[in-house]
Amino acid sequence: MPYNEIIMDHFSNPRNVGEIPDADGVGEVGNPVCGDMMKFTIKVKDDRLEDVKFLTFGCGAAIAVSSMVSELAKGKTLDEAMQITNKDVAAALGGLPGNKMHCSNLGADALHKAIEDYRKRQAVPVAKTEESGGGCCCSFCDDDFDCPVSSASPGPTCEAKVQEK
Amino acid sequence: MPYNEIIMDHFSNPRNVGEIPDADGVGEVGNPVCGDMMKFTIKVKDDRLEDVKFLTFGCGAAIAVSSMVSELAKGKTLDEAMQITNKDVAAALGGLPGNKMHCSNLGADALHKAIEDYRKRQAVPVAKTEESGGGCCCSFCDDDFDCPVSSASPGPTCEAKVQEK
Amino acid sequence: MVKINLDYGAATPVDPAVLQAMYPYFTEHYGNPHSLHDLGEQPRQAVAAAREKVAALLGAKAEEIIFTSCASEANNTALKGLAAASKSKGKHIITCAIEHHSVLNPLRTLEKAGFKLTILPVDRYGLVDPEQLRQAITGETIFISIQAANPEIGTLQPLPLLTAVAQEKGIPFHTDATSAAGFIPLKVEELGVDLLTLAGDQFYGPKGSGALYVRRGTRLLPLLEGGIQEKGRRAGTENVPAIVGLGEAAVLAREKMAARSSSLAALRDALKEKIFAAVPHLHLNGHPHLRLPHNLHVSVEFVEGEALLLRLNMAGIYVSSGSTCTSQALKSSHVLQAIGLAPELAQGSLLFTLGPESKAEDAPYVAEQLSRITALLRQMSPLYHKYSKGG
Amino acid sequence: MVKINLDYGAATPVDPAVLQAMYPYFTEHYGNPHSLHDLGEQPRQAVAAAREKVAALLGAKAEEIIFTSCASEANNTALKGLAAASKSKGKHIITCAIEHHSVLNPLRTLEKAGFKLTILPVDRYGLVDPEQLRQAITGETIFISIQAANPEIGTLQPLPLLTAVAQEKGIPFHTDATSAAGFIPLKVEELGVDLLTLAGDQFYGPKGSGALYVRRGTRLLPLLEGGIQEKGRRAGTENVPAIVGLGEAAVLAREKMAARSSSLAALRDALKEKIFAAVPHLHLNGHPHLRLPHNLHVSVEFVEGEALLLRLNMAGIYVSSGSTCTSQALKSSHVLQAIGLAPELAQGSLLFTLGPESKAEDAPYVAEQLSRITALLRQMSPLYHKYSKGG
Ligand SMILES: Cc1ncc(COP(=O)(O)O)c(C=O)c1O
Ligand SMILES: Cc1ncc(COP(=O)(O)O)c(C=O)c1O
Repeated sequence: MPYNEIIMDHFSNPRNVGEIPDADGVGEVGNPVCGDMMKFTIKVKDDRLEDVKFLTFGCGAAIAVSSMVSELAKGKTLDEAMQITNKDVAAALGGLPGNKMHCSNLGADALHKAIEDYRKRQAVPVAKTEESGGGCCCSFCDDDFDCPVSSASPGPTCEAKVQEK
Repeated sequence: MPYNEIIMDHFSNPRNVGEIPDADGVGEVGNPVCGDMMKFTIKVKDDRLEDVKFLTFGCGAAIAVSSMVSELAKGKTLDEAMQITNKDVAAALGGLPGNKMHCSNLGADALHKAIEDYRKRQAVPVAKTEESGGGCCCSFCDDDFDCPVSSASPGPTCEAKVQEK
Repeated sequence: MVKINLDYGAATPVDPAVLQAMYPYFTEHYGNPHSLHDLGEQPRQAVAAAREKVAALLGAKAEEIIFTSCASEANNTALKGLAAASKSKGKHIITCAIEHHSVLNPLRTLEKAGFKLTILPVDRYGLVDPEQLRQAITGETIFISIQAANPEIGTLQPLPLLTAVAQEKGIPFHTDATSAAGFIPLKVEELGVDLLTLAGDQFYGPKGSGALYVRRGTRLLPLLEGGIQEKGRRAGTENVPAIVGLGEAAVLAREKMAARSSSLAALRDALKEKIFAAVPHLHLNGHPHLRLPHNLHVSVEFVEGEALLLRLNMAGIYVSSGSTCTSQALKSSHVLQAIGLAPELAQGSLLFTLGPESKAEDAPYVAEQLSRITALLRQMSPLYHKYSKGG
Repeated sequence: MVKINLDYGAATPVDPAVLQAMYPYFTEHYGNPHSLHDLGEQPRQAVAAAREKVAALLGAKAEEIIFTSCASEANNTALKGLAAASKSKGKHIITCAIEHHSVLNPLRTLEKAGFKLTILPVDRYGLVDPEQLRQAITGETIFISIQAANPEIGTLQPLPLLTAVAQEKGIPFHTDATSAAGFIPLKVEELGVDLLTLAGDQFYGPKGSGALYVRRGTRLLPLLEGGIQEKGRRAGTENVPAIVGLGEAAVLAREKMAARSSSLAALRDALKEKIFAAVPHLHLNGHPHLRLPHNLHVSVEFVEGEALLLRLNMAGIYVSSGSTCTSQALKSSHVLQAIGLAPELAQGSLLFTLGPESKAEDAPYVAEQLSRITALLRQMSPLYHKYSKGG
C-alpha cells in the first residue's frame, strides 16, 4: 500500500462527501488531464463554515486530502479556514508520499476558492488566493538525486526545475 | 573439460615424449609469449622416420597435437610426412576447439622443420615450408559473429581479419 | 480471504518446474561456465542447453541468442548497439508511439546524441500502418523497432506486414516481444525480424532473465563491455540459475502455448462479458481481437484508476492502471495518449492480465466488486455528478 | 574422489542462509515491487531492506545504492554514466593498467568516442603510485577509476592515499571492489570513494546480483534506460530474489568478515608454505602481504598454466590460470604483463582462491599433486630441458 493508515482511513471512509445543493460558495480546482479534480461546496453561518462537502475525481491521496480538508475546515471561521495550508493537510494526514505532495494536495486550494466564491457573492473584495500550481509533476522533484531527464519522463511543470540542476 | 576424449587421451598419455640425443633433424616452432612452443627431433633411416620425439611447452591442445603428430609421422617416408597438415592432425584428434585451431596446432610445422633440417644437413635443397602463422589469435576468428573489437581484445594476428569484416 | 491476481503483467510466479530446474545451480553446480575445470562443466552445459531451448521457442539458432538480465537490458543493448554499429550507414531510426519506455527512452537519448528519430503514430487500436512505415523510411534509416504486443492495451502488431517493408529496403528490424513471448507464436522467420527482446518473468520464468535474439550477420556493438561472455556481446558472469530457468520456461511455453493461450483467452472473455454487464459506462481499449490472450484493458468513465485499484485491492483483487496517479513519473500512460483516448478515460483505465491461477469462478466476484466500487467512487466524482445533471 | 575447489574467485556457492532468504521471492512473494496493490508490498519491503543491508556493509546511505545484475553492469554504468554526465566539464579519465576488462573495455570505448584516457602503470606488486596519480590529473580530468583489489594477483590498492589526491582536486573516484567486497572492510568514508562496484556472487551471494554505490550528489546518466526503477538510474524489473540474496550476503559478510578473512588467510598461508616447499622454481606474484586474504598467485617456471590446470583437475583440484591458453581471447593476462612478469612466468601462472569449503587438510595433497604434475610437465618442456642443460 503506498499510503499510511490515516490516509487509508480517509480514503476508505471519506468524510463529508457530496455537494451541498444550495451552497453559499463553490470552489473547483484541477482537471482530469492531470488526474485530480476537486469541488468543494460550503455552507456559511455567522462567518463560520457550518457545512463543507466535497466531490473528488482523483487518486487515493486526493480523496483523503479532500476528506481531511473538510474535517479541518468544518466549524472554523472563514479567516481560520483561509489559514489552512496544503502543508497542514499533508501533516494532518501523517505525511503524503513525495510524489503526491504537489499533485493531489490541492484540497486547501479548493476550499479557499469556495470561501472566495462565498465572499465574492457577499461582495467582500479579496485578493485572489494564489493557486499552488499543482498539476502534473515529476516524482523526482523532491529527490536529492539528479532527475534523470532521459529516462524518467518528468511531467511538464518539473521540466524546468530539472533542467536547472 | 574443453577437450574431447582423444585429445584428453593424448594429453594425459602423450606418446613419444623426449628428445633424441643424436637427432638427424631438429625443428622448433612457437615461443612462450604466445603460450606454445614445440621441439621435434627425428631419426631418419632409408628416407623414413624411424623415430620422432617431441618436447612441448603449451596447453592441452598443444601437447595432444604434438603427440598425435609424432604418431602419425613415425614410420612414414619423409615425403609422406611432409604431406601431413595441421588440419590432418586436428582431424585425427577428432577436432580442436575453435580457439585452438590456430594457436596450438603447430605440430606439423615443427615436424616439417625437423625434416627440412635433416634435408639441409643432407644438402638436399628444398623450398622453405611456409609456417601457418599460428601465434596468438582471437577466439572469434572462426566465428560468424562480428568480432566485437571493443570488448574481446583480439590477438594481434586477427586484428586485421576483424577489421576487414 | 479472497485473493485474485489480475495483474500478472506486473509479475508472474516462477513455475514450480522452472524453479526445480534452477535450484541445483545455486549450490551443487555453482561453478562458472567459463572455468576450464570440472566445476565449469555442468553450468556450461546447462547454459548451452538453455540457449538451445530459447532458440527453439523462436525458431532461431542457439548462437543467435544473447542472455541478458531483463528485457530493458535487451532493448537498450539492441538499440544502442545497432546505433553504435551503424553510424557510418546513417542516423535515422524509426519506432512507434506506444513502445515501452525501455525502447523509447534509449531512442530519445540517441536522438540527443544526433540521431534522427521518427515516432510513428498508431490508430485508435494501437496499430502501426505499414504504409506509414514505408513512407517514413529514408536512405538514412539504420533500423526500425516496433513491438510485438503492447503490454497495456494488449494490441498485437501486424509484424509480418511491417517487416516485409523493412526487408524490401534491407533495414534491420527489432521487435520488443516482452509481453508477447510465451503467449503467441514468435518464430523469427515468420515474423521477419532481425532482433527480438524477451524476458522470462513475463511467462513464468524467473526475474533477472532476459534474452535478445540477434540474427546472424547483424552488426551490434556491446552495451555491457568486459569479459567475453556471450561471445563478447554481453559481459558479466552468466546468471546460470536464471538462464536455466529461462530455458525451462521456454520449453514449457513451447509445449503449452496453445492450451495456455486458449484457456487464458476464454477466461479473459468471460471476465470481459461479466464486467461489461455489471458496470455501465465502461470502454474497451485496444483491438477487439488482435490482442494478447491474457490481456483486458478498460476505461471506467468518471472515476480515477488509482482509487479503483486501491478499492479493488481492499477487496482482494489486484489490477493495475495507466492513470497519472499510478505512474511514478506522474503522467498518464503515453500509450493511452497515443491511441487518442480522452484524458478522463485514460485516468480511469484498468489493466487486467490473467495468469496461471486465474479461474472461471473469479469473474462474477470481480464484476460484482467492480460494480460496487465504481458506483461508490462515482458518487463522489464531480465528473459523474456533472454528467448525471446534464444527462 | 577428492574434490578441492581452489577457484572460488570464479564462483562461490550460495550460502544456505542466503538461498533460504531468497526462496520465497520466487513463488510466494513473486510480486513486482512497483505494484500499488498488496502483491507489491512484501517485495517492495524486501528490496528496501536489502538496500539498507548493502548500504550498511559500505557505511553508505540506502538511497546511494543502485542494484545491478552484475559487477560488469555496475562498472559500465559507473564509467559510461559519469562520462556522459561530465562531458561539459572535460574529457580526461584516469585508470590503471590492471583493472578488470569490465573497466578497461568501456574506457577504451570512451576513448574511441573522443575521451582522453590515462592508464597508470603499476609496480611489480601491482600497486598504483599516488604521486603518479597526482601528476596524471589535469584540469580536464572528470573521474578516476582504480580497483580496490586485483582479482588475479590479489593486491590491495592503497585507496585512501589515492582518493586523498582525487579529493584535493575535487575529482570523483570510482573503485571496482568486486573481488574485495565481503573480505576486507570497505567503508566508503574511510576509503574516500564516490562510486563503488560490488557483486554478490563473489562473497557467497547469488549470481545476477550486483550493486553500484553512488555518493549522493554525484552526477551520472543511466546506462539501462526505461522504467524508473532504482529512481531512474537503472531500468528493468527488480530481480527481487537476487537483491534479497545480495542483502543477506552483505549481512553475513558484515558479521563474519573478520573471522572469515583471518581463517582464509591462515589456510592460504599454509597452502603457500606447503607448495613452496614441494615445488622448486616457484614464484609468488602480487604483494607479499597487501593482498586479499583468500588469494594465492604463483608462477610455475618452465610449464604452461592450462596443462597444469587440466592435470590438477584430473587430480580433483580446481584452479585457474592467467596463461594465454586459458583466456578465450588468447592473450596472456594483462595484469601479469602490467606487473612486468616475464612471458614464460605469465604462461605458468596459477591462481588459487580459497573459500567456504577450504580445509587445512587440503594443503599437503595439493602440494604433493602440484609437485608430481610439475615434474611430469617439466619432463616434456623444451624450456626446462634447455634450463637443465644450461644449468
Ligand atoms: C575485479 C572484478 N571486476 C569485475 C568483475 C566482473 O564481475 P561480473 O562477472 O559479476 O560482471 C570481476 C569478475 O570476476 C572482477 O574480479
Ligand atoms: C513490452 C515491454 N518491454 C520491456 C519491458 C521491460 O521489462 P523488464 O522489466 O524485464 O526490463 C516490459 C515490462 O513489463 C514490457 O512490457
